[in-house]
Amino acid sequence: MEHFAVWVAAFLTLGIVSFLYKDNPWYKLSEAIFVGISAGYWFVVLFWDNIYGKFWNGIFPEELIDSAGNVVTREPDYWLLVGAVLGTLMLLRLIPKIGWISRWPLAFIIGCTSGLYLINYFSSNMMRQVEATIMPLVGHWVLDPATSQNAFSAFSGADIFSNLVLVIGTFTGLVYFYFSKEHRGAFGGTAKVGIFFIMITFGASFGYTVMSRMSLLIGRADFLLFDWLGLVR
Amino acid sequence: MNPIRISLLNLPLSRCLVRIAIFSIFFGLLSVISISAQQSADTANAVPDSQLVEFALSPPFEVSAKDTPNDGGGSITVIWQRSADDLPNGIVTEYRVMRSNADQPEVFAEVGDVAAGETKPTYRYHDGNASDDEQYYYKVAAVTISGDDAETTQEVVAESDVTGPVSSSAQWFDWRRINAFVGVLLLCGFIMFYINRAKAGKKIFIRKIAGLDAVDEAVGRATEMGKKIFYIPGTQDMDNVQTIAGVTILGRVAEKAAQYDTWLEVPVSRSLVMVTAKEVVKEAYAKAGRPDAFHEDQVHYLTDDQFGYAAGIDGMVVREKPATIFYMGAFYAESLILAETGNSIGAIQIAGTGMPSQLPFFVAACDYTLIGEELFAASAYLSREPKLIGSLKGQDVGKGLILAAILLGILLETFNVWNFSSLFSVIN
Amino acid sequence: MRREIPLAITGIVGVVFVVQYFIPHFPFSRMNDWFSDWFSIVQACAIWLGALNLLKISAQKIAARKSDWIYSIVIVACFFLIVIIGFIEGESFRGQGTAFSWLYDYVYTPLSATMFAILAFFVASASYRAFRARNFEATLLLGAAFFVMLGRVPVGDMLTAFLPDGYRLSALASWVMNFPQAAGQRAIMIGIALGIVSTSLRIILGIERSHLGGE
Amino acid sequence: MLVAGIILVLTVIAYLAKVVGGFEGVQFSPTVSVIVVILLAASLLWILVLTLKGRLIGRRVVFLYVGIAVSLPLFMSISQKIVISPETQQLYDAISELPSGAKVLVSFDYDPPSAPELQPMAEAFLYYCFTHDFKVIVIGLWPQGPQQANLAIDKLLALPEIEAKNLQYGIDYVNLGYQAGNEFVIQRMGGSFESMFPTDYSGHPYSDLELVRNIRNFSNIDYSFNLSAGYPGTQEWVQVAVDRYGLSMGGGNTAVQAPMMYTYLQAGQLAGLLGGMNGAAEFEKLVGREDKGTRFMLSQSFAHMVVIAFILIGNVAFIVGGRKKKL
Repeated sequence: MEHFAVWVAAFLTLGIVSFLYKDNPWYKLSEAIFVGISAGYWFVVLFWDNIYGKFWNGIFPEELIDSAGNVVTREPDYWLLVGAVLGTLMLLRLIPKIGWISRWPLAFIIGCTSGLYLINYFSSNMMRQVEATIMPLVGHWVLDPATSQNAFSAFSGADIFSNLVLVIGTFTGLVYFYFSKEHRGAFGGTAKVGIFFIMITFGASFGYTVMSRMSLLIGRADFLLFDWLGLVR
Repeated sequence: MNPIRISLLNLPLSRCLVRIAIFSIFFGLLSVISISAQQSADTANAVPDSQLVEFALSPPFEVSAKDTPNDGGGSITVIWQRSADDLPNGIVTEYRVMRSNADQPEVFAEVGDVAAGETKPTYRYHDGNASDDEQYYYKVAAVTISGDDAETTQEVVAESDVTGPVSSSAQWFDWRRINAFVGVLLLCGFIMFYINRAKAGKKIFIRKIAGLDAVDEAVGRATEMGKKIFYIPGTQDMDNVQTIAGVTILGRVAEKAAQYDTWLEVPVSRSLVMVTAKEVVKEAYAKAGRPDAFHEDQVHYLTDDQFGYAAGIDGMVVREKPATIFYMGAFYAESLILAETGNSIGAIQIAGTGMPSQLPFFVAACDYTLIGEELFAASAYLSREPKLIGSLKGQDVGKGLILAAILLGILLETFNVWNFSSLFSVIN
Repeated sequence: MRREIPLAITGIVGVVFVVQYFIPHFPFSRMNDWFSDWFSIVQACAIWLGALNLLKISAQKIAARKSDWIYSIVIVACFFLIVIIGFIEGESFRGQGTAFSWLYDYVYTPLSATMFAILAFFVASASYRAFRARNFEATLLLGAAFFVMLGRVPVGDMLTAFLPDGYRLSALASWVMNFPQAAGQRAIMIGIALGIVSTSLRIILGIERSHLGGE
Repeated sequence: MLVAGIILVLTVIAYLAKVVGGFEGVQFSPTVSVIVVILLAASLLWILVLTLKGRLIGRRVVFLYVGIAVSLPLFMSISQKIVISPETQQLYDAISELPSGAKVLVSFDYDPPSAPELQPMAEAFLYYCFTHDFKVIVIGLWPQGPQQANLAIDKLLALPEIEAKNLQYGIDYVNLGYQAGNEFVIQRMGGSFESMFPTDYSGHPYSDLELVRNIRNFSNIDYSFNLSAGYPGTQEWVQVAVDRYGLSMGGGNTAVQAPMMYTYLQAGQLAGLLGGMNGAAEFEKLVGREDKGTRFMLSQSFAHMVVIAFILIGNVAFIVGGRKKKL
């Protein structure tokens, strides 16, 4: 069985890799297996984890026995029934005549999502990023214990430069996203600097990810050459 | 009926008492044996008994307890000053917070512990197991533990005075979030103001967005070549705003496809997205006056799996060779797999996402990319509806305020006038 | 009515979910958790719709003997194989030694790991094609990628060993990541936040409503 | 079809050689390795010459070279100078201060796709623990984590120097398995391990395991190490276990995640960090057991060089092509 298993894994691995050369029956077979197995996988997992694990066990909590041998009972969480109602309304789509009712749970989900994202992105992404951008540029003011007055301690030239880069980059980058003003003149120039920063951002994070992606491939090569064929010592 | 439990040990009280009894007998015997052994072995250099088994420990003081502010109830904050023996590298190992009910004020049970050795003299503990309609008393004990595991542990405890009664309650507004509240009101106010202005007929200028101007061309090209258009609304579910944005843009694209009479195919990876996308495409075809041209199977589901979906799309792309592919929504690592395959068959590709980590890959592999905020502006831009355009203007005013705040804040902080950034701090 | 009710639901629910952030009191305090619970239940119900759709499309292909119909049979067979096993094995389907975990380990894992791994090839071909000094912007993109890529492997520091410590490629790469890269990232993130606020507001106000379909 | 057939025949031969013939694999001697590297470089130069002449290569050639750059180094025995970074050194220093018998908690928060980067770290870390007689407690916040831990442990136990120690499950190491609940698991472990892990991975009750019987919570743990590929991971461990319960902790992260961890490192919340394949290779060097991390690192360097070479070739083509042709 172990031999069979490693051959199955290797067969599918090579099937996917063969796509790089061109589309072929081997890839088509691997792809079909992948789509079928993964669709079924999530179907099963969502059923057992969400419907059984979360909903059923939430409404009819199992009695647990702790290490001391006592029975621990949990309160049923009837709020989960709302989810079940929404889910059932969703499934009404299968009946064409009243399928339109499924728009209600959809409207509900879209409303929740919009509300949650509105406030979460405002508070964490926007406020936090603005907070991080506002900083003293050239030095700190630190409390001097001797005189109990604020004394100025300057940053090094390199730090000042780095801070300036950070602030200018954020500022001009935001100007680039301005929609209601034509990008011309001094404004256009600022937006242009902004796009330069955005390009550096893209280049750097692209280059950064290369390392992780390569290690994934190394892992697969090791599986094929070492675990499967044993060509590598 | 549950027996009373000592929460930390998770044992019923009765068993705890039995354990304590066993322990005390054990330690009692142990200390008697060890003391007598010591005494007989080392009578000349005897050490006073008190130093061997116990020593005085100073308790924490100024213990106070109050309802935790800005919360949903069920929590009491206990605050105390450190014990005199808890200095950096002092002998106190931890503090134990103990609580009793108003029914039995003398019976204290441990509710939590805090590691000692902080640099600040004031400690606080949030007791999150309070019930809002009960009164409680608290005291805090400084504890010194020696020994490594349960059998050899020796504890010396010094308890503070009792404080109370106190009870917890829930509040109706979180005052720490007032800055976010004002900010959201302002921003939403601006957006709504400009929506109304646009509704009233005021013209608003919007700059060109290259990726969106290319939509017509891309749809037109597919028509000329007699090939399909693929639209991929991201790989996340409807609980992500980016997916919702992707689906609304789908509506605009579908309208154009219906006008041009080009086959638009939407393979999706989430069932809820499938349901929504079907509604959207159907409506778009109706709007374009071509309800008959809509086909149920234009929108279809593949698999929820990230890479299973990518494998499926790759296969469809190389076999059916669409002329145009749109990627609009939330993407993860699959972005480059999809975009490179699309690129290899020479399709025109227009992408848009609010996932900063995936933007570089779309930029590298697609003809046009909507960067972050441009994705969210796309639906308004494509529809040219005044109300939607108005919201873009409102957004820009918000942006202007942020830019001004950044400049002002940096000036104020550089010259040490005011810690401006604290206005934007978020407490979670 | 088919349009008004959903619009009203979206609007009311949207406002409630914005407001819950500011109200620590029950029931607002628990709404976040509820939504994630409810959503996961709806999701698990909706996947039936998706699965039926997948089976329907595959069945149509098989019935019409469209090109590659044989692979549609494979999709359907694999789907039923894992679903039947998953339901027979019950709650503990993930346990050691189950047929489900065999399929996971030897079919699902190699497939997804390989699909993930071929990204390495695509990363290479995309950088070969896209990183060209066409204009100033593209040169910046290229330059940043180049330095960060070199700075992340030992070779980078070996090439710049003549420079003092702290000025070698790895230090340069981390400076680029920490300052210019972070600045651009911040502008993008603030922009995205504004875009999301505006989009959500349009949906809550019912101005953007194409997702709700027609009459 | 023909190609597939040839591949099949060759792989069957190789497999049979391994299983039946006991073939142990090949390794290039340093001379051969250098020759291979030179050949590789020469072929890249040739491509450059072709490009200069105006003949452009397609993406399949790029794919081929990436494949070669990743696979060939696995056969090579060139030693690459690996410089130990301060964060890796810090991790090593932290664990070398622990006395023998110290209790070490290792949380496996990743799944098979991230194994190439994290598994070498896991093996090197556990190797150090086992050779220095630390008591190891394994848990997982990702469902696949404990399985990855068992793979690493089984591999290490088969090594002669560890086999000689005759380590016992339940006394020298335990695997408490997976528990759902993300950071809440960490939080509740702060109160009691047993409440979160009533049984171990294979179902033995907590109190039957001699190693953990007397371990109540984080205060009984001397050091902990977290292998993380995302959420939940090092960030959650730092926020809960380190900040609230004062656990001493080191992290092993994928390269994508590592940069975010530097802030924790600087603030002293993390005692040591291994980042990506690089970190794994450095740590292996310190521990004195150079294995996959080090071997993989050679592939990593080669792959980067190949990508960079193709970027250069692409730009040469662009400049020679008069900056006009659409490539």
